[in-house]
Amino acid sequence: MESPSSVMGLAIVVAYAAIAMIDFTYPQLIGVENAYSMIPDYVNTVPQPPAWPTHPFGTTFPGIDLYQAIMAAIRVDLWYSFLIVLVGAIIGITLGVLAAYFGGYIDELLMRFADIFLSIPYLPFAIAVGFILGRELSDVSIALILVWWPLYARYARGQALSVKESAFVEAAKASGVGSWRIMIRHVVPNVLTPIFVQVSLDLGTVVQIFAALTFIGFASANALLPELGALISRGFQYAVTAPWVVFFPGMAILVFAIGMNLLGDGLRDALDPKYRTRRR
Amino acid sequence: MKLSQYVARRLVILIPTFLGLTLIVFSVTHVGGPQRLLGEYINPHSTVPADVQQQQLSARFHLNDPLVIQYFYWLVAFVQGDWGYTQTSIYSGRVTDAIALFFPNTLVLAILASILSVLIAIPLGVMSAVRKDSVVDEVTRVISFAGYSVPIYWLALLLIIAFASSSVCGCLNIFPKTGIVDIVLVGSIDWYRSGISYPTHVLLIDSLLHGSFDIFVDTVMHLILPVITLTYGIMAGILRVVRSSMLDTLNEDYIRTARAKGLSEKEVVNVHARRNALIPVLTVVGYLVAYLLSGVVLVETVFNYLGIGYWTTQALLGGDVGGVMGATVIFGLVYIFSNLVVDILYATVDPRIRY
Amino acid sequence: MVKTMSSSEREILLAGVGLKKHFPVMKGKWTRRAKHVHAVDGVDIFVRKGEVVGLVGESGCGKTTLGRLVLALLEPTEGALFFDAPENGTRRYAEIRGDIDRNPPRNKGDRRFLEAHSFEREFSVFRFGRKKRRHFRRNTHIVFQDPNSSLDPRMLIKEIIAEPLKAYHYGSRKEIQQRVLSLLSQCGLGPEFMDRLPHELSGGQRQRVAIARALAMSPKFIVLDEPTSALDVSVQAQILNLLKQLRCDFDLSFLFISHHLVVVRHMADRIVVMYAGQIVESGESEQVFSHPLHPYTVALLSAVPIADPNAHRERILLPGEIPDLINPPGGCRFHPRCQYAFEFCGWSAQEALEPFTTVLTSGRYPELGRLSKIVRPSIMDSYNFEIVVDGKISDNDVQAIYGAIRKETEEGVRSLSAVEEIRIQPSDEGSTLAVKLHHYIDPKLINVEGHWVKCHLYNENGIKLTSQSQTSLHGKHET
Amino acid sequence: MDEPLLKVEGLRIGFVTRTGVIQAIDDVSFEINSGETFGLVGETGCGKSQTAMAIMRLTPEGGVIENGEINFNGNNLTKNIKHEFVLIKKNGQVRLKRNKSELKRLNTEMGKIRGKHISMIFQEPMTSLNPLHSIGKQISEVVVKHNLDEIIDRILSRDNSDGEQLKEMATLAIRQKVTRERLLELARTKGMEGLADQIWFIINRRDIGSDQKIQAVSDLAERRIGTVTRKFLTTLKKTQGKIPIKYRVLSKIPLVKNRFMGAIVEEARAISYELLSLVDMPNARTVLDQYPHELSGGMRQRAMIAMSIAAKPRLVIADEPTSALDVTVQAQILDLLRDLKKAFGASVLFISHDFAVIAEICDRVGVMYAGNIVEIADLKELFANPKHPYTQGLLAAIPKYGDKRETLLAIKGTVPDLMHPPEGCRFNTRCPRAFEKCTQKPPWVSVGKEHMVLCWLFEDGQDHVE
Repeated sequence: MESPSSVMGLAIVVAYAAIAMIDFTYPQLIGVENAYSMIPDYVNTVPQPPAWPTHPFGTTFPGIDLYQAIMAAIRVDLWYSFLIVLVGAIIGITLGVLAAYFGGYIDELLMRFADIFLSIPYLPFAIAVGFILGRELSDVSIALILVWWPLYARYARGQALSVKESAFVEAAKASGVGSWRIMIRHVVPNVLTPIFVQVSLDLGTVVQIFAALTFIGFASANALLPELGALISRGFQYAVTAPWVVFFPGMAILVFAIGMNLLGDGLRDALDPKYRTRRR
Repeated sequence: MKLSQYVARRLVILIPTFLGLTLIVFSVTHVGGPQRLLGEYINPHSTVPADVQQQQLSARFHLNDPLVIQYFYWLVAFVQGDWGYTQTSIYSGRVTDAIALFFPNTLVLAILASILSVLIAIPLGVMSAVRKDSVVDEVTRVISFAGYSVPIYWLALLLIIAFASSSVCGCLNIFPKTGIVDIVLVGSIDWYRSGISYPTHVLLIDSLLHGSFDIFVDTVMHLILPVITLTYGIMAGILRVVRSSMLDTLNEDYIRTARAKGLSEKEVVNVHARRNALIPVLTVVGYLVAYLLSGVVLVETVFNYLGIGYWTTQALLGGDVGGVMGATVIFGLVYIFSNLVVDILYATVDPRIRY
Repeated sequence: MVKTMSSSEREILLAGVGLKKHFPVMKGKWTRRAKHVHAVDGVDIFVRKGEVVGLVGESGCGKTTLGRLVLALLEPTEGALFFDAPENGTRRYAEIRGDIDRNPPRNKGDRRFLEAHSFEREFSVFRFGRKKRRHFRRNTHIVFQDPNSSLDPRMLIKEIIAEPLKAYHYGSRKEIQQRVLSLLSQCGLGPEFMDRLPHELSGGQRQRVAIARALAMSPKFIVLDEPTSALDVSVQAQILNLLKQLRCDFDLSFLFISHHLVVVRHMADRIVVMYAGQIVESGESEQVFSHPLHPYTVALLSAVPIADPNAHRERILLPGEIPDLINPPGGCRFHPRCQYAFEFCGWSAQEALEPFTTVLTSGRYPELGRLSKIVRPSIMDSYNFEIVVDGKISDNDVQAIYGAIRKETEEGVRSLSAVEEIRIQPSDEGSTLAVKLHHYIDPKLINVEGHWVKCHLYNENGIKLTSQSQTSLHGKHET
Repeated sequence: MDEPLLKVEGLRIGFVTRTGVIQAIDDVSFEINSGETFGLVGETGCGKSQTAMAIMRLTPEGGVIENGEINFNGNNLTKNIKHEFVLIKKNGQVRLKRNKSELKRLNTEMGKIRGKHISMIFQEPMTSLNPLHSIGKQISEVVVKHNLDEIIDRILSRDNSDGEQLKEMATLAIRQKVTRERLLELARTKGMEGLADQIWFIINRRDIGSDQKIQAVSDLAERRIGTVTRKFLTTLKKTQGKIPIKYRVLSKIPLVKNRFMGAIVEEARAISYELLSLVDMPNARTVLDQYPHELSGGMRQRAMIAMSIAAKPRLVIADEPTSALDVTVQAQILDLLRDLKKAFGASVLFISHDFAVIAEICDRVGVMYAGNIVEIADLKELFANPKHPYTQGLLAAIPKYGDKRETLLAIKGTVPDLMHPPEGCRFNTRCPRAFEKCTQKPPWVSVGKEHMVLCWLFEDGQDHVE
């Protein structure tokens, strides 16, 4: 955890979190006038190049200040991604641990059920689900939760099973601890740690995919909602004539993803015994 | 037990998964209710009023029966290859025809990308693991890191800006922006009808078969940017896995043994480490395929590349049932079977697995 | 001192009767084919109050599984477990079981069955309900081999030790605190360890913590599963001393599982030797060590290295290794490696065919030279196999074969001792040697010279049989 | 015993971690004479395995030989360790930087020694064998690597041997039970010394009768090779295994390759088979094509041993070879090692934590504690009167076979943390007889014939009394 790269990752993530928080409380602090909807300037709808201090990142169609839009969008993306991973993880862990706990048919059933969700690559799957539900951001989130929980379920189940076999669980059993209590006191805590790492690794990915979905046309329902992917698709036609309209929003995603990945790697190295140096 | 039996058993195990897939697809088509489903069948110019038409059609398609029955009818039709119609900005007609048109293109893109990425990623990953913390390693890690952090569609856009337009520099405006081939070239050619080339449906091959190299070259030019984008994305993933797996392998006891035998580092890596390191890589290929196919959707969308991915996004926007359904099915099948292949491969290369 | 007190008159605390545990094995990733590892296969074991029973055997002989069974941490495939049950009742039950084995009843309604079942239903731990089980658990505990994995890495030492106390609602937080402190000090650890995590402790200290946890509810019976195997010699001594101390402080009963015979001898009053899932010998530790009876025990003891360069004793090197327990050898499971094994020890056609053919082909016996062209050997059933040899065979050839076989047997190819008779059958491509083997008999645990042995070399009267008397006694003759 | 085969002097090994350097080995010196078995005994983390790896020059990542000299059979294995690495210290953190070119040179040099002159047997036969390679492949690998010339000799001299000669040689050999040497010169007179080993192996087989043996020997002459192969091999023999330019390409092309390499691979396989039967591997023929996971622990260890003797090394390092095995199997393996040692006359460095095993097999013993050798003595001497308090403590701590003691004498405390070892004698924290002087670095004292001890108690040669 003390490696410079992971520290940098932490810094990036903290910065983004800070932006999101500020944007949530006092958007004016970072010069965002309206945090909930982008303000078009219909006087000059053509994208303008970056100009300090008025439009540090330039503007995009229809005359929206990119800087403000991105700042606001960061809050939206972070919030939804976090929601997706969290809910997905909770569902996954619960079902995975239950499967491991009961074993037998319930286990089979749950895992087969999870397999169904894993039978289609995540993006097409999300599209399909979105097609059913609708194209609001909330629908996108649900779609992605559906994509994500089976992964956590599998992972959690695997971890739980290995912990269940470990000697200290057997010792607890011999100590007269009830099997349910064993699950709560021993198995779950020992499962959570690796899952936590996984979550932090996924958060970066989820932000990407979330934006990707909005890019291919989800959430076009309310056009002026600040969202990074939507911003890029908004600038799509202007990409060649006015590169900045796609460049800056993409940058925002890229940097966050990098930060999250760095942090995740750091965490894994710190928590994974395999990476600890062993001598005999 | 013989391999054939193993394969058979795996196929049997696929059945529930496949049924699950059909369930999802079924819900895609039927949750929207009859209006959405029958949109393409209703003829606005007919004398019969629309709602009446819908009544008749609903009856014809058993849409008034309980869902279970509907599912059954649908499944039968589905298995018989009657997949309904699609109506999107890029294609309207039978879903099956659309697939015949789009799938080959997607396949070309995906296969090229995966081959390329494997060819690059494996040697690079092995090398960076062997020369841990060297400059090579550092560079490789940065590359792979950027690779799985970058939004792939954004990368595609940047490439277009850089190499398919003069916005950076006129001299770099080398490649065509979008599409699979310049329509002007294929406009009046007998073996290229309504977007489908014959006999193989793969323009890349057909153009060579008919010896028209200009078309071939043009197709290649159209392929380069999408392939690069996709390759980079997947390559990064493989690179990362290969490297870490190779590092683990190099810490194994049998590597120590190999060194104690007096083998040179080269022999140790080539004979003892590499194969062992690549086997665990196979286990994550599933995720990589998922990534690949998802990437295909985005890349195709950005490059307006006439493939399943582009089709499905268009269908999504246009609220077209057939397109989404067809694409979902295809992606699902490809994904399932690629995983099957990986499992079988895994069982054959590793003597420890008694299948 | 506990060891000096003859433990035989103390009453039985725990008794397992006819314990069996067969683990299903998945052959491969996807198959659910029913194959079983016969980890423990029909074991009777008992532990008296305040007694240390040493359970020895090589890895994979099922001693660990047995350890789990007697704590009901595993559900057995078969068998009953009695804890603090009326002693004569238990004895009676064991008798009935043995009787049933010897001559199985025709119908389910057999009187012995009913009696046995009623007793089981009342006293067998495996039949207990939740409440009675709790009581049983409360009085038993276990200490594992590897102290690193047997303590939850993310729990404080005090939490670990307090766990059983909490589970049985020992008392208020304060009382529990007190108890933990006293336990720590009993196990030679200071109060400063209370708030540490396992990985901050050395192996020895961790094992002390594990022991403290085992003692928490002051149980009567503790299973020690290789408690010192993961530790260094100097630390091992500390732990062994501690265990001895505790044992006579609290008059505990131990089941001391170990592959390290010298340690077991140091600790145990009584020894139980397991091989391939069965008990081959058991008895007072001194007796078993000073004159072992079962060939396996003899070999095992002779194989133990002695930390004394001047000690010289002839060593019996066992051929081969422990059989796989998925399909264990018939009869006495030790017979394939036993140097005394004879015709009734459990030889099957599969085992005898190969050496038999080598006798013909090896060319050690010129007189058999013309039989060395074997067309095709084939196994009929587990007692018969045939070998087709081209050319005509006469009776003197057969006699010659008998001779060769006898010679080979004496030279140590014991499987050939099982050959009962060889018949000649003319057949189209040459002539067939039809070889018939003796039917084998499963050995029973019998009392010999004050300890129990499971081996055909000894008969019910505890007389060691010589090779001749073996055959004569069973009223059979090699031709 | 004029010149010792292996001579380790003042060996110091440090393990570089972020926070500092761990003194895993500190000033270790010992000798191994040719033909003797030297035992290193000590508890976990005392550095016995590290010493072994240092001799192989295979110290694991992060470990460096800071000081000392290792001499093997006249050549110095630690020529310029000073240049192999540098320690970069900055703001409290230590980083290790190795000298790449130096490392390359070292590995090329050691490559000629590892496996050929010094070979190794490891503790975990399961993890120490490559799971994806058949046993045969893993053994023949060594043979081809180190004994290529022997292989070629065998093929060629078999090629121009003649059945009749072989036959009479075999009959002679069998009738008068000749020794290996005798057979060798017999073969030399007939000009087929290359075959001596193979014949020797055949006439020593247990599974077949003498006539078959003779038959088998004379059959050797039947196995001929093509002219192309012969030419290739003869040139290869001239160039000592370096593939000449004109063949370099050909010997890479798959199918064509076999014309050249096929014979060698075949022979290596045959030799591997002989080795396996030499270590009493049950049905060796099939084992050749089996994978490690298909064998039992004992068989794996036998395969390991076969591999280690493949190149007839001068020194075999056995690192806890029996610790993972059961008692009965352990007995088999120890027995095997004893026999092989007799047969090959190699020296053995036997590492174990178990005094009993050491007592079974060693001639001389060094006792290690926390990175030091604290006592070296002849086996009997050591057990008869151990001098160092630690040795005494250990011996007292083992439950003896059939001793009636109720409580064992345990050594109090635990092994010190080597990041900051205690001042002076590293045992002084646990030593029952420690006194003020023990905080200074103890001297090596000779307390009898070939009996050295690292302790202040014996400063003037005999036990000094407080």
